[in-house]
Amino acid sequence: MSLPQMTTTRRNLLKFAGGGAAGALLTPAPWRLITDTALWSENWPGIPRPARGEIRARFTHCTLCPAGCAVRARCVNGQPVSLAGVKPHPISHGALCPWGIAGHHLPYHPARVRQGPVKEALAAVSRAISQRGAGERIAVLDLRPGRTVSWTYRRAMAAIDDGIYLAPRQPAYSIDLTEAQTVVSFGAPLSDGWGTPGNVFAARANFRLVQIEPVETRTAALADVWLPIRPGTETAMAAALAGETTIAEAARVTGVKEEAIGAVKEAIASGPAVVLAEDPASPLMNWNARLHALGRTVVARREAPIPEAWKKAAPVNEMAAAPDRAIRLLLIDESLPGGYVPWQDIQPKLAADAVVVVFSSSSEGYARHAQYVLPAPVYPEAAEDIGPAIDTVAAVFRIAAPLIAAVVPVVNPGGLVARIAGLPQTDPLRERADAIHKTGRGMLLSYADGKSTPMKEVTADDFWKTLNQGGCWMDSTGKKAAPHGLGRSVTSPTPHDDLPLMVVAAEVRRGGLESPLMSKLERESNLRMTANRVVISPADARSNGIESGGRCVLETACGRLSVVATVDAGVPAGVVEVAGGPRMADLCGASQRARVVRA
Amino acid sequence: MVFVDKEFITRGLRRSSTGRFLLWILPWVALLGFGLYCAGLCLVKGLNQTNMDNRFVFGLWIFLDLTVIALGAGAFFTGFLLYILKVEELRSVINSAVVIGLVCYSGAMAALAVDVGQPLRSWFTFWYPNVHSMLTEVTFCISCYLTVLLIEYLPIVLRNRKLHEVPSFLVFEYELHKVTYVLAGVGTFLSFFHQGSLGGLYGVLRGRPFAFREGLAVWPSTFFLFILSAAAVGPSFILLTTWLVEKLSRKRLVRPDVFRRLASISGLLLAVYVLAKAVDTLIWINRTSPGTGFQAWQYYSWKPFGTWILIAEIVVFGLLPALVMLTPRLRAHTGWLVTAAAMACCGVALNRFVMTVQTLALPTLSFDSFLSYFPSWQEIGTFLAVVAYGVLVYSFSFRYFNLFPEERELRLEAAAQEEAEPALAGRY
Amino acid sequence: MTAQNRVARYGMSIDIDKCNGCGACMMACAVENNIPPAPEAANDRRGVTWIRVYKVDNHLAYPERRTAFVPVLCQQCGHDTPCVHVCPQQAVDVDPQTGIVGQMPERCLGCRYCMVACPYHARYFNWWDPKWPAGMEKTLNPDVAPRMRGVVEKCNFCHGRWHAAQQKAAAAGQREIDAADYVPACVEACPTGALRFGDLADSSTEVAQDAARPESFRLLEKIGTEPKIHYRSRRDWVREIASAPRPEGKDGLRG
Amino acid sequence: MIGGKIAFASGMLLALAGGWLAFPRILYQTRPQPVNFSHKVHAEKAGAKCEDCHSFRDDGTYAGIPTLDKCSGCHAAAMGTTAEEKNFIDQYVTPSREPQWLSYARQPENVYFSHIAHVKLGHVKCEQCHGNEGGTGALRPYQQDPISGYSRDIWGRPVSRIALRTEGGMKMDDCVNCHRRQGLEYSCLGCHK
Repeated sequence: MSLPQMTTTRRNLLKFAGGGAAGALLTPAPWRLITDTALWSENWPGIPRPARGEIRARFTHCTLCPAGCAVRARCVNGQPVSLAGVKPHPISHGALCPWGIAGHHLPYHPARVRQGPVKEALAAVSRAISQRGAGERIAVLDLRPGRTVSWTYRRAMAAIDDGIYLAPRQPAYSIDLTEAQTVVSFGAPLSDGWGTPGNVFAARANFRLVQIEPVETRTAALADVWLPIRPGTETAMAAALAGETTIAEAARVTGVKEEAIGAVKEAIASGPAVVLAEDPASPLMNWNARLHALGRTVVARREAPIPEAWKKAAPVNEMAAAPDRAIRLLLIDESLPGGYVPWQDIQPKLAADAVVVVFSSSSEGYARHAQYVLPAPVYPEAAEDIGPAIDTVAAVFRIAAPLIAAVVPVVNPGGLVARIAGLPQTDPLRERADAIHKTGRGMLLSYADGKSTPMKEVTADDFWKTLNQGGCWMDSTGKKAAPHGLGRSVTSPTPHDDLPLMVVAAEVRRGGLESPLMSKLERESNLRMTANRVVISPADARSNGIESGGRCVLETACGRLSVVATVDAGVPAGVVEVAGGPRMADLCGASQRARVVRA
Repeated sequence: MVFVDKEFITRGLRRSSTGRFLLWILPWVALLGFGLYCAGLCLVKGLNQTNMDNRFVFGLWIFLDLTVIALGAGAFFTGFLLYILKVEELRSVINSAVVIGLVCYSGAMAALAVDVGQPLRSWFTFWYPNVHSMLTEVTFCISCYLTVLLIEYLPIVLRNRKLHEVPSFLVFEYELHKVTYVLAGVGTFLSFFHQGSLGGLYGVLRGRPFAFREGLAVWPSTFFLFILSAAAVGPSFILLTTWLVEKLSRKRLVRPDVFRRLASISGLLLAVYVLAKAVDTLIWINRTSPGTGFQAWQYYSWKPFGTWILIAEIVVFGLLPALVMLTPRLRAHTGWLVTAAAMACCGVALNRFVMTVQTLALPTLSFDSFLSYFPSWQEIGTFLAVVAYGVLVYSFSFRYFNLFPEERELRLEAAAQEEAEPALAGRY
Repeated sequence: MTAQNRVARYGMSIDIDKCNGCGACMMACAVENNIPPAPEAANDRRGVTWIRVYKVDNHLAYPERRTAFVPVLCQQCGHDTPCVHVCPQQAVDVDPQTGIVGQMPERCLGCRYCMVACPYHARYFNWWDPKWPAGMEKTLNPDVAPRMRGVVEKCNFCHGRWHAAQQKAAAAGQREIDAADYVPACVEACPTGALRFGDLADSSTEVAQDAARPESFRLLEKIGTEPKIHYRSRRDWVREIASAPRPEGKDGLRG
Repeated sequence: MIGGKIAFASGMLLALAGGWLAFPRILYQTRPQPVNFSHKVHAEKAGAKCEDCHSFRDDGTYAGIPTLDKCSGCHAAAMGTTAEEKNFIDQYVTPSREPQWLSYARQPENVYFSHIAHVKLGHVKCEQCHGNEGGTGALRPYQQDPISGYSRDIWGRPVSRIALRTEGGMKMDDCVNCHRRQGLEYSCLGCHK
């Protein structure tokens, strides 16, 4: 065909297209499509739509630590969407810690233990019980003693012969901060996780806080006086403050200026004072006797009454009390994080073919060592109660009523152990509530209306109802009694010359799951240390050729951990700051010495 | 029908064989391909592909945009000189200038489209404009000016040998010619504005005392400094590119006096700019910055941004090239010219770098830290895509369109000597 | 709700001497405002924390080193608010009734110019698509719309709570909200009582009185943006953080 | 050259026809409502007012489309003889299965709209925004824009939005127009969340 024709047809085609384009612009179509694509970007795939519905407040108690703060949950169609404290609460004063505030995320944590070999575990348990040899023991390790379920364990261990109930040492006393004018704290993290946050902050205005510890923790930063002592010289400082040695001597050993020590000594003498220690069982606590704090600031720990039938319970033992290589079956209740017992303290107690079962929601703690990990309910799924915190004077009874049903198939540790021991399947919480009600003592505080009524005017059923719908029983603070034991002598860690650094936990870290949102405090800001970080002084960094942000290895007598180092002139030479937690506990063990080397 | 490459090449111009041309563009096409992949990643997976962060929210791309737009200013300014001020010599580079302008501006727009987090919403700026925002001013002016450039580019395309055969195109091109002056005028107006607003972009940042400047009326001093600097380096960049093309194609494209003219214009404006910039800097050091509680010396105590950067910007890459281009004796040597032009371009690039990167690196809160940033490979890839795109568009334009009207007669003149020695075949 | 409403100037007062840096405010904020947990690749420069507690020190070495915790959120600038006039498409505005600086993620095109303009680094960009662990999206707050990738967001004094208060007032046939009904999540969550919230325009409120205290200060006051967050501390070195940075002896934030 | 003009015109006509006639039909997906519900019958026979079923909660939040228990309050057993009612009882009331109603007026997630503020403080009638929904004898099919995911009612029936009645659309413009008229327009956050 000839060129001109071809071009004309092609040109007409172009013209047609041009006309089409021009016409299209005169219709709503193109404009609407442009708008729609922009609208599509408002809810393109992956953006969730929050559920709508009726919004109601529900109440419970936080079980993430022994403080057991009262919680008001904002629920949409029953599902908690945010947590807050309960303002009128006499102990927690409406305060929650960052962990507590995001507690309702735990059931959905991606790292949660979602299933476990329940059948196999039960088989192994019964095998271990039936086939155990002479002198071999059945043991329960309860990381959160003082709960009602703890009594179930003790009863179970009493019912089984050779049963033994183990728990991390609990202080036999509680502290009444309102009575103190000066608080001398040897590393007790008063403003970062010690006792009940709300209670501490409420009392804080009325006492002078003297913080004595090697590094500037959150507590030291807010203390009236911070004595930055050389690590491991607490006893020397205490001796000087108690007048046993000269101030000059203490200054030499601890590295703190004489006048600073003198000033603190005067402050202590000037009025009622109390001494607190990071380890509640530290011998430093015994000094309180000489400060006349016993029965006043340091009082006997009180627990809520229990049914008569429960009195026949196994005694509370520490790990050390268990005979070596004797435990054939060890059931560990790690459902609520508590005082972690380092694994190297447990291992020697286990028999050769011991069976270790752990009830936990996290694979971080003992799950790393046990044969059987059974998924336990997490807050706020479990119906629990919380033992008295170290700073509550009167006995209290409060229930963490479940806010949601367990989102994964879980086993109830208490129920399981009771079944193993052949205890009657009852509801211990209800039994105890009734026992408390029978005494007729104390008051019942209901959170919904903030009213508190004397127990005498409450029926057993109303009591139980209120406890579950947000309420708390508080015993009348009768006459305060002096506690029995305080501290006990501890073997001071043997110094390793090859491990020059002292490990100091700058962060309070309990084991167990944390809300995924903790990334806000750990990775998205520099507020809290992540478990894989250490902080060392420029001097130590130089001597080991480590620069800030560099990868390195934390070595201890028990092992190694790959970490990222931060170099900070605020850290004293000879100290390595770490974030606490089970891993760190296992790594450091009793001797808190370590070495940081380049990876 | 088969595509006959030669049919499209302007009569009387020598261009390299199709094979050699393909060989030349191949690497650039490859680069473009890689760059487009990078850009695609950023669009599909989001800007987490870059190394920008909440403090370094602007990075390589904004620096690129500011720089290429400054360098592309040659287009409007040459047009302005030629059509409004009637500087006739420049007719021989105006086409090339238009292409460069087009390349720079369209490239910048493309980069911006990747740089924003929600490209699908870009049109909001036109639909819900915030008239107080310098960025609105920039967006409007740049997009308008880009259209102007496209219209200015059309006649160059239509004058192509093959397309010329279409009568209606002929008519259209003729019509376009009549409005050239209008376009030049509009283009100049728009360009002055957006070059200014680009400067204003940073000058208005009350919250960034390092960039904040007082000003005249609604515009901070940077508004005018950017216009000046852009106008100054525009001609330099034209000079530089023309020289480069001559070298690459081994052809003479313009008469030497065009170079000199460009240089003298560039030098003059650069000198004025340097003066203005110096005055502005003094006012800023002594009044503006202290007024916001920031002592100017602080900014330069954060390594590596010492005072050297200030000296480099104003003296080394500003005053020096200006003097070179203004001294007739030095101007006589192309070598000096090109070096000076190159330095001038670097100077402006450095200025844009300081305005973007240094501004963001410096902390404003006393407890915040000085930050550094290095672009990710995805960012660099996208950056290179823009460069490759520019080279390709220019290469095609140079091959098929008549970018240098004087080229033909220069060649005929050269032909005289070619009697003696055999002709050098052009690379293109 | 309507014109005859009293015009408020909501602001906050922060007692740095009380803040123990626990981070409860940051958590409460993230929970309240549907801010997703950070993906693995995120760090302190790419996270989203509408309120961020900085660890600030006196630049001295041990044992003279002293640390303070400074919560920084959108300072709700009251005078030529830097972010408002830079936004090219009116995604940022100041509510004349409350003085709250609002950011509209659905209008935002993600150019991040406002983040450059903000001297307090209180604005955050969504570098990633929002992602919650499976099931956790059940815990989202219906009063706040989740944002999408590629847009800027920031503190708006928990505006969802302001809406709720409005709604409650309307149910009671009132136009005025009850001050007790409107408290941002961070303030409600602060266990030490370091944060207080209220109407600065009303001199009887706690915040207004806090703002008037001699030890009270605002960040970068000299820039002249009239922020509505009033800090205070009895420690001299802490009050110095309000002024411009002093490079010498400056080491990076601990992390 | 005539050919050229014809080509141009025909292209234009085709595009116009497509854009104005075909486009609105193909743009939306249409889904039926689960139950053939008659507002009219309930208004006349049961004498029900809007707020009887579309009620407010104590905190002022709007309950929206009533849940099944509200319906079964009256329809535990058949009250009338219509097949629709019998069908409804068999399929939903008896097995107590919530009908999946499709809300015509559901605003985007980022919108904060307080019904009670408009009704109680603003004295706005339901019809003013929802039109005569309450008087219709049957539920019209629900139409959704598959791209934006929003109901057709938000944009309004005519795709061009030309000659739109006041209650014709529920786009931001429609809200703003009314608020502007009464000087009640303050900031984005006033109506966005």
